Amino acid sequence: MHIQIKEQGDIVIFQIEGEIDLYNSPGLRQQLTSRINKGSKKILVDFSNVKYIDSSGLATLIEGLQKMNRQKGRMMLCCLNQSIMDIFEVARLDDVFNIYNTAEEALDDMAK
Amino acid sequence: MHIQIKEQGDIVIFQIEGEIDLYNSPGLRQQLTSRINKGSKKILVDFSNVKYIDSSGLATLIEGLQKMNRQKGRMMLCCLNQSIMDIFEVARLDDVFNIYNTAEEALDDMAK
Amino acid sequence: MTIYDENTILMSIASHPKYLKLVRSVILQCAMLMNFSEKISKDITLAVDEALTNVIKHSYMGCLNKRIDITIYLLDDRLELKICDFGKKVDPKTIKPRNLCDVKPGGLGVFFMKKIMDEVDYDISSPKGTTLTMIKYKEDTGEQSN
Amino acid sequence: MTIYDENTILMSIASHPKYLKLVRSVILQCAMLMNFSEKISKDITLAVDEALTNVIKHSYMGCLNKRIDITIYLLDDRLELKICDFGKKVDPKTIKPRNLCDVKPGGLGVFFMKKIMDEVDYDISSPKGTTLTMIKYKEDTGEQSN
Ligand SMILES: Nc1ncnc2c1ncn2[C@@H]1O[C@H](COP(=O)(O)OP(=O)(O)O)[C@@H](O)[C@H]1O
Ligand SMILES: Nc1ncnc2c1ncn2[C@@H]1O[C@H](COP(=O)(O)OP(=O)(O)O)[C@@H](O)[C@H]1O
Repeated sequence: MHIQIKEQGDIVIFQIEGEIDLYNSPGLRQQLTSRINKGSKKILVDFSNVKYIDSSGLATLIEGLQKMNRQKGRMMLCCLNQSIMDIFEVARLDDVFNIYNTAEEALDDMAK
Repeated sequence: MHIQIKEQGDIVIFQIEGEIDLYNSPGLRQQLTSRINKGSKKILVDFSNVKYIDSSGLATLIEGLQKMNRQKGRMMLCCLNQSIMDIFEVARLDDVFNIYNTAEEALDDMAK
Repeated sequence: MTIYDENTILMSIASHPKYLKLVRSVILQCAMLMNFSEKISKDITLAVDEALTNVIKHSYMGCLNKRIDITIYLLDDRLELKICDFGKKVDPKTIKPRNLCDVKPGGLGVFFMKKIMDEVDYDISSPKGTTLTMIKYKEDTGEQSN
Repeated sequence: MTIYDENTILMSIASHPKYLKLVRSVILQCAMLMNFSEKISKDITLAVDEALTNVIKHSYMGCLNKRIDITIYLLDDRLELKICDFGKKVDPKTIKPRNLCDVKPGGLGVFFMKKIMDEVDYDISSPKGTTLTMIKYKEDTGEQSN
């Protein structure tokens, strides 16, 4: 897994590449937490190049979401491929997260 | 590995998909032999979708080439990716086979 | 030349998360070899990943240099997987998924395993640790996996 | 909780060519985990494929249900692979690649193994079969592999 972080206005975009599992979810957690603690109020996690996620990756995202909610920020996800979307749906996380088909839609909505 | 066989005029085109190893080279051998025995004089093996080949695959191709040579036919290869080309070069088979970059070039040349 | 069961694969790895990806690729290919659909093959791979993750986290409490034995049986009617650890044992009854409505980090691994596989069985009768057996049948009605 | 070497992977498969692809994906990932380049990782994968192919063809003469043990050591300075079979033994001196100029089907497997790996050693001292050890060092001068 490799994370590239971009800023667009006040939105922090996490572009993740590869597979998110117990091996690398601690790295994702650390980078998310660091951005949240710095006070970021808008985070978009771009899944375009994420091929796999397991429950440790989901736990990391849920933790991030809950931290963001607590400080009245917003965390969004976009570009989940079908097999990853299936996993979110089965775990009923598709209602918990704001999930967008494209980065543009997410950015438009966050800019409001 | 999956083989699709097409005919274009008197040229028989083998479009191979996947990996050629000891598991499936016998299947390739059988199909090549069958076409050669039917009297095909021009065979093009298209590697566009071949991701891997080992020595059992190479042995199968050499056997096919030698059979074709014996009956004054021509066997050509095209569209080898770099890592497969490396294997041919290391084994000095790049001079043994007629290798073309594209199917068009091979077909043009065979049509002559 | 001892006979060896053509349908059995043994694998031993250390309890290091860096090996998860490698095991996933083995499981995915076993499932595909058995002609499970790509979707079901990916699901089975997730179930095994979750089982190994739990062994690392809960049986070995994060130690990286403990042994995990994985046995894969590619049978006519089912893919059967045994995952053996030699770590802390718990009463299998306490191994439960969380309630999906109670959203919090964690608690989804066992949920996925049970959702995906037809059988998930923990055996702590060995003096040394836990053996988890998971089975996915070939003729799946689709009921358990959807 | 027996200690298990974090850098060792054990794998046992039957001598069936259908498992070659699966072993290749394990080897490729081990090499990538060790930060070998993609090119060298693919080469190592080919060397292991050739070694297994030879065990199936020559030690087990095509029998599909014989045992092959593969041990992978992911060491600081090298990737070390041991491939054990329990089949027919031959004098290692007779295991030789063909002359490249003498083009014919076959005879390239050992050539690739020796070209790619830094060490290729057959041990027939065990009463039961042959153990092949292959080593690829991390700091490769590139001389052996190009
Ligand atoms: N291999 C195991 N050994 C001991 N306890 C386990 C094991 N697997 C799961 N458990 C227990 O079951 C619970 C649920 O597991 P799981 O759904 O994977 O969630 P998580 O691991 O995120 O807590 C764990 O919190 C743990 O208490
Ligand atoms: N594992 C093995 N056991 C016994 N003999 C072997 C083994 N590997 C290779 N050999 C011998 O070495 C020769 C060269 O092997 P190789 O280069 O792979 O070519 P091929 O297998 O195509 O003949 C073989 O023909 C065989 O006689």
